[in-house]
Amino acid sequence: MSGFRSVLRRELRLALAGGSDMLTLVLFFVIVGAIVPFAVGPDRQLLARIAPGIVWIAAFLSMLLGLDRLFRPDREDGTLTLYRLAELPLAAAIAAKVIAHWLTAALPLILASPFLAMILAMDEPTFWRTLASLALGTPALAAFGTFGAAVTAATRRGGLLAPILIAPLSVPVLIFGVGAISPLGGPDQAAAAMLFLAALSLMALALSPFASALAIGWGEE
Amino acid sequence: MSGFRSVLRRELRLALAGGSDMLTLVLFFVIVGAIVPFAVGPDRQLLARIAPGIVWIAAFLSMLLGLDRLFRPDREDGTLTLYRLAELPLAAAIAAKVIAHWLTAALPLILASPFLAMILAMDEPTFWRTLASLALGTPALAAFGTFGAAVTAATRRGGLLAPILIAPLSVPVLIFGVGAISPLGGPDQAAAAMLFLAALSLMALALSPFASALAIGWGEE
Amino acid sequence: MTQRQVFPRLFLRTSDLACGRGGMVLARNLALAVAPGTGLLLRGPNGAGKSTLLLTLAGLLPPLAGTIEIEGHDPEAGKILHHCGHRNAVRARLGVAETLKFWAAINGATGMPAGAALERVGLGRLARLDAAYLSAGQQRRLALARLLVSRRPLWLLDEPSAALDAEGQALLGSLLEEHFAAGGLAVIATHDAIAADGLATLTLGGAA
Amino acid sequence: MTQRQVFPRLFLRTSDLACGRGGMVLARNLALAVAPGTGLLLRGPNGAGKSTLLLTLAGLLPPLAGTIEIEGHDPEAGKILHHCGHRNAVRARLGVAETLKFWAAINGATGMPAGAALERVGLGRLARLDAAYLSAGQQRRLALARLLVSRRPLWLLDEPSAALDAEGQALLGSLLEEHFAAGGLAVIATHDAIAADGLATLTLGGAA
Amino acid sequence: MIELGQHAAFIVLAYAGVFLGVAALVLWTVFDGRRTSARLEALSDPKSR
Amino acid sequence: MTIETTPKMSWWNRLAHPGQFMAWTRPLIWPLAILTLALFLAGLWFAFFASPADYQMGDTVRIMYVHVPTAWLGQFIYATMAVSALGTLVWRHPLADVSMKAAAPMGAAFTAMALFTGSMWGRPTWGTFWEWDGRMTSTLILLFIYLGIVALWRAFDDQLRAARVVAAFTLVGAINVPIIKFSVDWWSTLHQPASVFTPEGPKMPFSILLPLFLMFFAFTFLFATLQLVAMHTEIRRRRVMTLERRAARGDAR
Ligand code: HEM
Ligand SMILES: Nc1ncnc2c1ncn2[C@@H]1O[C@H](COP(=O)(O)OP(=O)(O)OP(=O)(O)O)[C@@H](O)[C@H]1O
Ligand SMILES: Nc1ncnc2c1ncn2[C@@H]1O[C@H](COP(=O)(O)OP(=O)(O)OP(=O)(O)O)[C@@H](O)[C@H]1O
Ligand SMILES: [Mg+2]
Ligand SMILES: [Mg+2]
Repeated sequence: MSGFRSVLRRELRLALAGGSDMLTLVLFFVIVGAIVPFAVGPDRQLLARIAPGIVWIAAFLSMLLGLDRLFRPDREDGTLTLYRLAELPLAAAIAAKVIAHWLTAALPLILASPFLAMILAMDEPTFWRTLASLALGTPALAAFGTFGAAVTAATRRGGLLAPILIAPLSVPVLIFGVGAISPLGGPDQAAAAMLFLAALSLMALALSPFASALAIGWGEE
Repeated sequence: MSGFRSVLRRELRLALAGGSDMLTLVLFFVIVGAIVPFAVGPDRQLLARIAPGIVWIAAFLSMLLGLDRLFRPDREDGTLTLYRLAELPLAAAIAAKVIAHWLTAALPLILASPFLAMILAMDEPTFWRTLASLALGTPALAAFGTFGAAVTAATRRGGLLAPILIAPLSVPVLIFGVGAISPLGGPDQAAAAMLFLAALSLMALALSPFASALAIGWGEE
Repeated sequence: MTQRQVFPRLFLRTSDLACGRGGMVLARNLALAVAPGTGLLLRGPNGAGKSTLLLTLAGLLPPLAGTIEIEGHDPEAGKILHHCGHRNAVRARLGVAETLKFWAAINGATGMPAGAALERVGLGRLARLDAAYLSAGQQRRLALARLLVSRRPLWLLDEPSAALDAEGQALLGSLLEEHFAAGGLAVIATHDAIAADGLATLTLGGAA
Repeated sequence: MTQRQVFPRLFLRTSDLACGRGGMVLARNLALAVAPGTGLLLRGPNGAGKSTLLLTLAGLLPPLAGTIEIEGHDPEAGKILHHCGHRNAVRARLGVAETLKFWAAINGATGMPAGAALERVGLGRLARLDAAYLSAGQQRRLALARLLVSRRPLWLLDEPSAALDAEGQALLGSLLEEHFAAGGLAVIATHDAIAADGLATLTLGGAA
Repeated sequence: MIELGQHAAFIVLAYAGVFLGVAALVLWTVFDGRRTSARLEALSDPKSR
Repeated sequence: MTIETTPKMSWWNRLAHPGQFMAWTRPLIWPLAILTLALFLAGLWFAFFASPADYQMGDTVRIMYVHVPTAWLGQFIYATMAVSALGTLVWRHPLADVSMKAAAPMGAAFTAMALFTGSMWGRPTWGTFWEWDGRMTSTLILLFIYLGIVALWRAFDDQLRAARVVAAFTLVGAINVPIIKFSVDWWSTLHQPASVFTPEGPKMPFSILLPLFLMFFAFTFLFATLQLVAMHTEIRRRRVMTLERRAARGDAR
């Protein structure tokens, strides 16, 4: 499937050539994390307690930021029309976009999370679990987000629309993402949450390209 | 200055004509706030403590997400070129844009903040201070944001510049905004923060149109 | 020039076709018939519905009534048409050759290699430039090169000659003639004269 | 037609002008001279630098060398030129008349009223339509109407006839002739023939 | 009117809120229906254009 | 196609034609409205004058008569929309998207009323207007989903194109709503073991159940009436939009 790889390469090229998008996301991720200590005060224990939640919120919001770039430029310059007439099925092109979105909007955050963990006084075991839950949960966010962007691609003004459609639907990801880290419900609860997260991600990844392709086909022009 | 009024009217028309845009913005703000408890847990005391931070981050994020539509559409369809050749000075047009941006992206948030305050278990004095700090601080965010958007619009590739420029400028707004609410450093600290916020807003509002006009003028084509 | 008749013999036929935008009918009772190796020029005043008809033929807009048939087409063989609209699908930050290779990859690289296609449309020397830096006519040429890198029998072109210089117009004509010689079909909406043989003309009616 | 010579007598003169993009010189040693009531057609192959020259004359790009002078121009009197580029500055969600009135407001409503200008370019009946629904040629007509609502002596037009139908081309010609009759100037980059008197031609050289 | 006990204010508020909500919904539905019908009438009447 | 030329028209086909649908359902509106009004009057009378205060909750139990019906409608209307969405996508029923569009703002309104009455109930019972309890929280999320759908409808210019896209989103939402409910319940039990709602349905005395049922049906019929009227309005609005576009183009054909 060289078409699939080409779409992936193109998306990555565009994200990296621009540069700023990725940097903005990471910067935003860190800012959200860093502003919380100002709000709660320097109580290390409290910070450590809410740290997993903060990291997840930061990741969640940062990923929403990048949604508009997913389809809108392609739609405006006519590339989306090309995709619809391409040999490569639209769903495959969108699958490549989901992957690229994850690579450019989630992976950098995961890489930046040690820094946040440090600011938020997270202990080491928690940090590793945070990393694992981010790695398992962000694909679901990317998949949901892609669907949201696809649904709003045909509207003339996107911007905030995709985030508000997607955020309520992604609440389970957030809940289980944090649940998989925090030791509140005991280790088996955490393990269950982790499993559930993985299941959600797999399901979302599998369905999102098709659902998005349908939405784009129905909405366009 | 009928040109100034026309730009203002056009911007408001475009923001409102979509209809959903304002609703979307307010929803986004509320959703961001409402999602935090899922991450940090529904502990009312904890929520009340971080509520100012949450409200400010939600406002910051909402305003950030709206930035892209400030100049990019105008640039892409050629309207920006028209502005540069117009009888109306570019800085005046941009001043109208700053005002419109504040009216459509900040005012609705301030109006929606009571709801957020309720679900985040904010007490009443804190709520009033939040309102005041939002009212004083968001103009600065709008002004800085406009400048950032102008720089991004002007440099087609060096988009890297924009977030790096705005982040250091807007983080102080965020920090003082939160500082003006949460009584960490005592009431006189809060008053000082409030004053600083007001000063920042005034300065930013006064300078931003000119700086943005220069940035756009320098950006070629 | 390649050997004659590389494409299967296709006929494009519509019967009783009506097309329009947003529930509004712009053209009705259209009975087009395009034979292999020929083209159809769509003419008509601004707003007559030429672009709309092309989108409908491409399957991007649903027809309001009637049918579009492509006889002799084997659905297994993949997509058969190129649509080349007002917008060139050219993105800043990607190089000229890179852009073309991307299109070749998603449409199937069944035609010329990208380098040769760029030479053919006269962009050989600009292969490595950022595609957004191209002038209006050069971007149009790049869009034409897309038709060459993936071989498809039916071309739907919307004002292909816009912004092209005299040499570009000649280029367009010769591209079309080669395409016809290979048994291809084309439907072209334009206000200019197109210098190619085998073109019939259909004029869409009147709303100014 | 209005009385002759409404504009002050202006001369557009460049001496030794060089223009280009991104450090690359596209044209050098240009000595244009456009007298009141006349126009200059810029011709040349794609990528020759016609659009670049127009942007330079408009002051939107810095000249690489040489000077642009407009003799007889009183700087107090406001902007003297209209630039009409490839893009039409037409935005979705704003009505046709509304768009035109906006331009009149920011450029100064010194010309025709908006309604009359729309009639003139043949969009009178579409005044209340969402401007993004206009077809390519109709959008171009709307952009031409912008030249009419604010009276400025120098018009810089970049492929004004793109997407215009035959009637639209005639309209463009007559708009230009009226403009010249009133003492206006124009510099026009185009690949088409323009049906107006008083046009000289400058061909820009080579890069394909 | 019956005694509503110590929390009368909340009960009254709840019912008032629901009443306002329902009233707004009903009024809007009726108004929107009337407005649309009128517009349709005006548009399909050939003389009024 | 006129009615005479159509050989046999089932009720389904009749409903499939907007004009037929309007003609067939218009006579239903007034009876429905009157029934609704009667139910409301009876329900309110029982709610305030003919039912006792609860032995536990005191008079605040009377809030239940508006709270439970609105909360029920909040969920029921989503189900209506999901079925309509299937109608749009699977059966291509021309009225399904009209129904879908008409229902969305009403769903949002009733959900908002449920939240409001719930918090009016919460203040005397728990001392706060808002508690992050599982059921309340998932109702809040439902409200967000409704408002998102309303915003999505409004973001499209072309309602016919919008219909299928919104239908796709509504269905994805419908798949998601149970997951959300489950996860929010999991989350709230994680933090606060005891649920605030004790299932007291069966234990309720008849004197409370009667007004509850009356109000329940009153609200449901209110929705049915409003939905019907709103669907008629929406059908007319589409004609208006077509005519307006045509007029804006100067009536060319
Ligand atoms: C904003 C706050 C609240 C929301 C969103 C909410 C939501 C709901 C929902 C969705 C139902 C289920 C309706 C159904 O299944 O048909 C319900 C039922 C009920 N709610 Fe609330 N509620 C809220 C506050 C309260 C409060 C404060 C109380 C009283 C202490 C309360 C008491 C009840 C009762 C008694 C029922 C019926 C239970 C049953 O039939 O099993 N609710 N509420
Ligand atoms: N999205 C839309 N919704 C409703 N009407 C539209 C839409 N897009 C275009 N139209 C209308 O359709 C008509 C035909 O447009 P089309 O682009 O097909 O014309 P055209 O023949 O290609 O004209 P041109 O020669 O100017 O390109 C125009 O009058 C326009 O107002
Ligand atoms: N931003 C830029 N940076 C560098 N080079 C550019 C830039 N924009 C355009 N160019 C180059 O400038 C040259 C001239 O472009 P220009 O648009 O002026 O041509 P033109 O004569 O208008 O052609 P056409 O007839 O196709 O419109 C092109 O070869 C293009 O590659
Ligand atoms: Mg067209
Ligand atoms: Mg050019």
